[in-house]
Amino acid sequence: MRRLITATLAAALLASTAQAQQLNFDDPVEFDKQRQQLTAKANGPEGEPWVQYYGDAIVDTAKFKKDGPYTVCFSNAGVNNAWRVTGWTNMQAEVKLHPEIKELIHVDAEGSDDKQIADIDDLLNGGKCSVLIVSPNTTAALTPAVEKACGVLPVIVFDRGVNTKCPVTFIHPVGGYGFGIQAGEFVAANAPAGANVLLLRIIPGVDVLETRASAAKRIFKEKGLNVIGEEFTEGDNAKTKSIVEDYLAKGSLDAIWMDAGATAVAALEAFEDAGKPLPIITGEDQQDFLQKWKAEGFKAIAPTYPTYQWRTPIIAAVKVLRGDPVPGPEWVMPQPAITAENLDQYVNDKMPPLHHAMCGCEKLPDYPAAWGGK
Amino acid sequence: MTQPASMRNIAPARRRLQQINPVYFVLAVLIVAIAVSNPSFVEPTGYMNFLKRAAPLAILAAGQIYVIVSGGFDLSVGSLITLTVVGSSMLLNNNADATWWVILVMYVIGALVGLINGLVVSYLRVPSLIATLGMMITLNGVAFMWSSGSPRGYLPETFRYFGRVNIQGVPLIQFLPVALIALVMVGATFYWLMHRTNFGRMLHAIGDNPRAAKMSGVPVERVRVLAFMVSAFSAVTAGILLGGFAGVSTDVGIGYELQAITATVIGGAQLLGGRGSVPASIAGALTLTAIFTLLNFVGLPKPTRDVVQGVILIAAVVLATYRRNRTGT
Amino acid sequence: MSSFARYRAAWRLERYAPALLLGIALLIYIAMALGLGQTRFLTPEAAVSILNRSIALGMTAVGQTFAILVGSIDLSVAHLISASAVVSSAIMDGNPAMMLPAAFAALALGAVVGTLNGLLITKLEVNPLIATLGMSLVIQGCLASFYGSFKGSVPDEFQIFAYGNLLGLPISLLVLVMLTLLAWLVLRFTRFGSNVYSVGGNRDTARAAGIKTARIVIASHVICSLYAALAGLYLASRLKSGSPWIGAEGAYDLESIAVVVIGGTILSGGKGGIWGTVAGVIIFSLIDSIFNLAGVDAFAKQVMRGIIIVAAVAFYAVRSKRMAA
Amino acid sequence: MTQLPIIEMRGITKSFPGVKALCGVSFAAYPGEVHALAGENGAGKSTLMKVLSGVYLPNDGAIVVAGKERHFKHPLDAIEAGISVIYQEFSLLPERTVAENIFLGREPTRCGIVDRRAMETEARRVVALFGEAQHIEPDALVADLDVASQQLVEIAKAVSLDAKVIVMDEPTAALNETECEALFALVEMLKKRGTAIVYITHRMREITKLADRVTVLKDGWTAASYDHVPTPDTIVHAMVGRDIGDYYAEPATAQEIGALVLSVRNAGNDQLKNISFDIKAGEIVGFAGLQGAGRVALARALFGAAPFTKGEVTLAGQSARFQSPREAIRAGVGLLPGDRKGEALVLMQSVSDNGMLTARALSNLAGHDKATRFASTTSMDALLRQVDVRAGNFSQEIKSLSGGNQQKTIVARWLSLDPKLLIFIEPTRGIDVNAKAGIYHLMRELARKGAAIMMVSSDLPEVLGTADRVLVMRLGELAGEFARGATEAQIMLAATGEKVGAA
Repeated sequence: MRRLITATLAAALLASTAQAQQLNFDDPVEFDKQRQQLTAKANGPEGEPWVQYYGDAIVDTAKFKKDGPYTVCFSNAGVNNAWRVTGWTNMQAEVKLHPEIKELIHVDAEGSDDKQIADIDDLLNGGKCSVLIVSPNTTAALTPAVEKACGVLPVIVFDRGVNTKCPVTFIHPVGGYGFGIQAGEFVAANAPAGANVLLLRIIPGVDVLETRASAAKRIFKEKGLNVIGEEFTEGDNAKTKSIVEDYLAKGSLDAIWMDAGATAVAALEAFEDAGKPLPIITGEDQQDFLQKWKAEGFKAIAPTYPTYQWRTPIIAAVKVLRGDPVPGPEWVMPQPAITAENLDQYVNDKMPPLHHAMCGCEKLPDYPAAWGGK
Repeated sequence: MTQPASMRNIAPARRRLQQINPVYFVLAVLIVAIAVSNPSFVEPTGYMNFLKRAAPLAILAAGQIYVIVSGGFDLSVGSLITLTVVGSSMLLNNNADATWWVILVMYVIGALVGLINGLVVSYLRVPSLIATLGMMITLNGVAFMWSSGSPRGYLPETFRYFGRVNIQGVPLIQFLPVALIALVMVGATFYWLMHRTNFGRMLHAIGDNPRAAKMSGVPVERVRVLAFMVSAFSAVTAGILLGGFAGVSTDVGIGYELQAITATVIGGAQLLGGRGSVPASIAGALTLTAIFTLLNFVGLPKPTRDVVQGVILIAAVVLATYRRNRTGT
Repeated sequence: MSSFARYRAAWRLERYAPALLLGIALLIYIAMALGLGQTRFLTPEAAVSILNRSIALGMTAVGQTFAILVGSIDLSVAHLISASAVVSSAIMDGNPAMMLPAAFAALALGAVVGTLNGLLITKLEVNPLIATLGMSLVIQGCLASFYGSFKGSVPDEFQIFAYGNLLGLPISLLVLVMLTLLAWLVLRFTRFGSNVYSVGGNRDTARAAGIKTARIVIASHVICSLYAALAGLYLASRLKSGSPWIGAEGAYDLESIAVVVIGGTILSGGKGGIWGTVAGVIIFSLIDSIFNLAGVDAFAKQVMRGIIIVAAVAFYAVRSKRMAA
Repeated sequence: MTQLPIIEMRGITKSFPGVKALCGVSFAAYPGEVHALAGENGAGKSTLMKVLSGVYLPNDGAIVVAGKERHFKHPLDAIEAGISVIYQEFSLLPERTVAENIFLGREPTRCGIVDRRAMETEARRVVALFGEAQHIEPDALVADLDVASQQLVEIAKAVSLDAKVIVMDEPTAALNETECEALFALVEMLKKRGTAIVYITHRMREITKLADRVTVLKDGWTAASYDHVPTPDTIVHAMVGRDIGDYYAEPATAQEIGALVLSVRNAGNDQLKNISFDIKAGEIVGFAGLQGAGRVALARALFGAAPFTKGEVTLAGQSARFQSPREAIRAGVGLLPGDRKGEALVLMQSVSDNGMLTARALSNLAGHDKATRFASTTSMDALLRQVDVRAGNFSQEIKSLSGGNQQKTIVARWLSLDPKLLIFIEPTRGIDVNAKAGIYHLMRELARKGAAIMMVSSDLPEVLGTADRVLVMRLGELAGEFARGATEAQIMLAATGEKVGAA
């Protein structure tokens, strides 16, 4: 009996604290800011979005000036998905453009916060690094480790951020709301009012994905679209296909909105296999999706979370070590979407299916072989 | 003479009913429940899609039961599925002509993996849980190394045929998924091998009591190695179907090892060996898939599905233990 | 055989095998550091940093040792770690005053999970793999439905646990050492410890000797879960907040089992000990460091890891006459 | 005696699925007395003691301790009531030390810390009670001890418990003469302290020497109960229930003994040395000796389970130093192990599957399981009926059969292969009397059909009654050969190498 009471108490505890804690992923201010940035004109050379930036906040880096050659250290959250593989290849190629970089030390946290904290510690203890680049596995968890590193050497953070302003700069594209807005507005513009939209999400709880979803839902609500479901696919093709099949069995689907496009082709195949016309769909810049889009010509948009952002930290690192100013403390770069109009620029059947087309890598050394292309 | 009186008095029909594995009743109930909650399920598209989707797990469970009956576990099947899909995409690179030899290469790799698992367990005496855990980690690494992190080739339609295509114009049922044909063929072969050959009996014997089996002349090591090879064969087959169903991705196989073991347990298999059936394991896999489908139709979120799967897993074992204790066997 | 020989405690290789493996790993590490001219990886600070890599794994593995020694196994630790981290950080929510209640809640959660595991295994006779796997799914599900993401935050005072130093050593490492010593004391010097070995060695014999075997199994699972809950608290402190996937992300379930068996504790129970597990944890950290030193990429690292786990266990198993399955 | 019994068991009934092991058995133990419990293997002695020690819950009956009825739900209850049992199959943990085993589950503690010094001191003290010759270090691992020393640890465990009742289940089975004498002295000492001793044995000499009362069990019933020690003949009659004469089968006649089947010359391995002997077709050769004398090792060596490393072995003229059981079986050797549950039966499988096991093992793996090269399910059914396996049907799990029927199934397993040499180890262990006679006759029948039979048994009367020739082993060597008609005394002498006054 006593055990029972304890168990009930623990469950109640779980439930009550859960109620009290809801992080805010639906921030109208941030939503409007990102909506503006999407259409704003970025500073920097045209056609090279990886060095472009919004706004004019610049940080002085004279105090980091140092003679070369440099050892660049990179604590990577992981190379556990195709997006990160493309990005990591970009970064390695970018290093080749900078003879002043003697060595790139890369430690892979294999998707574990705990390991990444230890990795950063190791890099600091190693004492070889001229600069530290961090792609944090999660924002909150890596904050203390990054704070510690800031005290020792210049730190550049990109992709996901950290909850501290101590890094020299934080490089990232417009953001989750922007992605959600691009995809959401496309669906809203093309689907009739009251159309059935299925939201396919990867997993709950990841901040960048949550903001994408909240932005889209806000738009769908404004437009009066009927969101008939919000399902989590875990990025798994088979699960995605099964989920869509089940929805098709239950009724009609007009549009599919995805918070990440990795499994877009699987979702489309469910329609094909059921003998239904392809829906309006939002994907991402993965080659398999772009090629299918080109071949079938359905209504689609591919907002991107561009992998060219992996080039920027290296560029920034060299600037910082030379003492040149860089955009900061936030370096917000453009986040273009692929549309039917510019699709042809990005489709390339020589590239592997999971290659992310918005890589800005076409002129980098060893392209396309290093990216797996022919 | 040794039969308790109560057993003798039960009418034959009822006794036979008691002997039927409860997994079949559970499956039947679930199917009815799905049909009620979603009437379109009784149409060919409904149930055929269901079977097509369940086929890889069912085949995997039918292979896993070989290792379970022999007294071990095979945790490496999930990674082997991943390796099959990634490896095929690397070798094929959208070249349809290569389909057949690539499939052959995959089966050779599978046979090798099963062989190594079996040899490590038999001759190095490493518990299968650890041996196949090591293999799982290793194969995952191999798949990633091979593809440098993301697969670099497409799977041509000839390869995807097995997992994706429905043969149209079949009388009565309109269409027939190739995956279902694969399931029936593999299921029938595995059933025969497990329940109609000396090998199957040897498998039960070594899982039941390896020392007695050895002393009775059973080639324990050879049988055990073969069990792991059958399991690996099923994993490659499941990989081909999954790759066909959903295309290239790097994490296709994740979690399948535990699902396959769960399916065999729901099918009444005795962990640590000696008892288990291929059809019941397939039924276990269908049951598991049916539960997920039903929860999906009812609209329960994934967290609830995890809880339900956990509870069902434990309940299946409790029920089996209870039945065994009650019948005194 | 007709007269009693004078039997003394014989020297047995198995007893020193973990130390031997550890020695080999250490040698490779030192050789690599010297070979690469990276002597600063041989300083005491480097040693501390290597040990500091595996605090959470160490805590979990010490607990797992109890479960395995008693002849059981616990696959639910990974998600329990997440649950403990999330619950504690949600309760604290940045408020230093809530530190004790939060820690207490996490430990209570661990105790409940451990008790349930133990009851399932002893009273309902569910195979421990299945029981704890089922429990793991249930925790995962509950966690995901109550908490989608990072929850709460840990006050700075609590972060001392993970980041503070005492006498020049990280507090977390000192805590791990204390927890390990405690576990060793319990196993070596208490009747309960002896009973854990007895029940793991042969449950029937233990029962016949008057040991309440069910209680021992349940208590071992409670200890295992408590250590996992502590690992969760540590991770909450280290990550500043609890994430519902932190346990699964570190694969603490399978890793802790691997570490325990690499340390020479046999999977069927009754033989082995805490120091073997400690050796196993350090070996794992060393492997990590060696790979980092050598610049091996993560994928090759995985391949080697898998092979090392099997090879280490084969090292013990091949000499035993037991048939494996 | 006017004293009250320390414990009294009244009308104990215990049944297992398929078997009724005890039927209304009553039993009492008085302080300062040795109560001998006699009976054939399988008579229910061990089951009775397991009920007494709380391992089994009886289906019916009562246990009264010091005038109060008790229900032992757990062995702990029995231990707390002052009952301590030394089991026949050892209940030691091989990976723990001697001291740890002696104090299993009741380690002395000081402030919650196990007092190892006290444990070792007490262990040393108890072991010292056995005399100077028996010296075991308390910190030795049990796995490192030989069988006799392990037995000693068992006894030490019970003695150190200071129990009011100590049950000894065939404690001398593994002991030599000196050790036996030490044990008897120990028993006398315990008696003087007022301990009640329940002494299970089937050796008449020990009963005559030690006992104050005797109870004889047979097939789960109390066959006889005496407040004094009757003559050995009376006890034996009560145990066996019929005359020895028709219990065993007829010996082989000169004509029935045929060609040489097995020939062993100077064979040995780490447990055996310099073994040479022959067995002819139609002959049953018994192997006697103390536990650990090498009889089982010899059987396992012949069968390839623990192969010879030197010497020559031929089977029907062919070289036959087998490296695995499978090789031996292929060449025509069969073995019925003494540990039936551990080494012969696959308990979850059916009677039929157990019978077919070896026939299937030797056949093509992909072949049909119902019709192998050696047997089909139909022919196996016939065989099972022929050896008189009694089961509801042959597709039921063998677990639910009695020991005798299980053993007969194993006999049928080998019959299907028509072996040239069949090795029986403890063929009647745990089998009831009627089934025993059946096994003896089966063995003889097999021999008549031309098989050579090797029988290893610790049951001396059984060896003498069944074998045509008896070989005695001691310390891994052959120590004597006796033709039919030898006495137990002669054989014990050869087995122990000492002067013995066996019953």
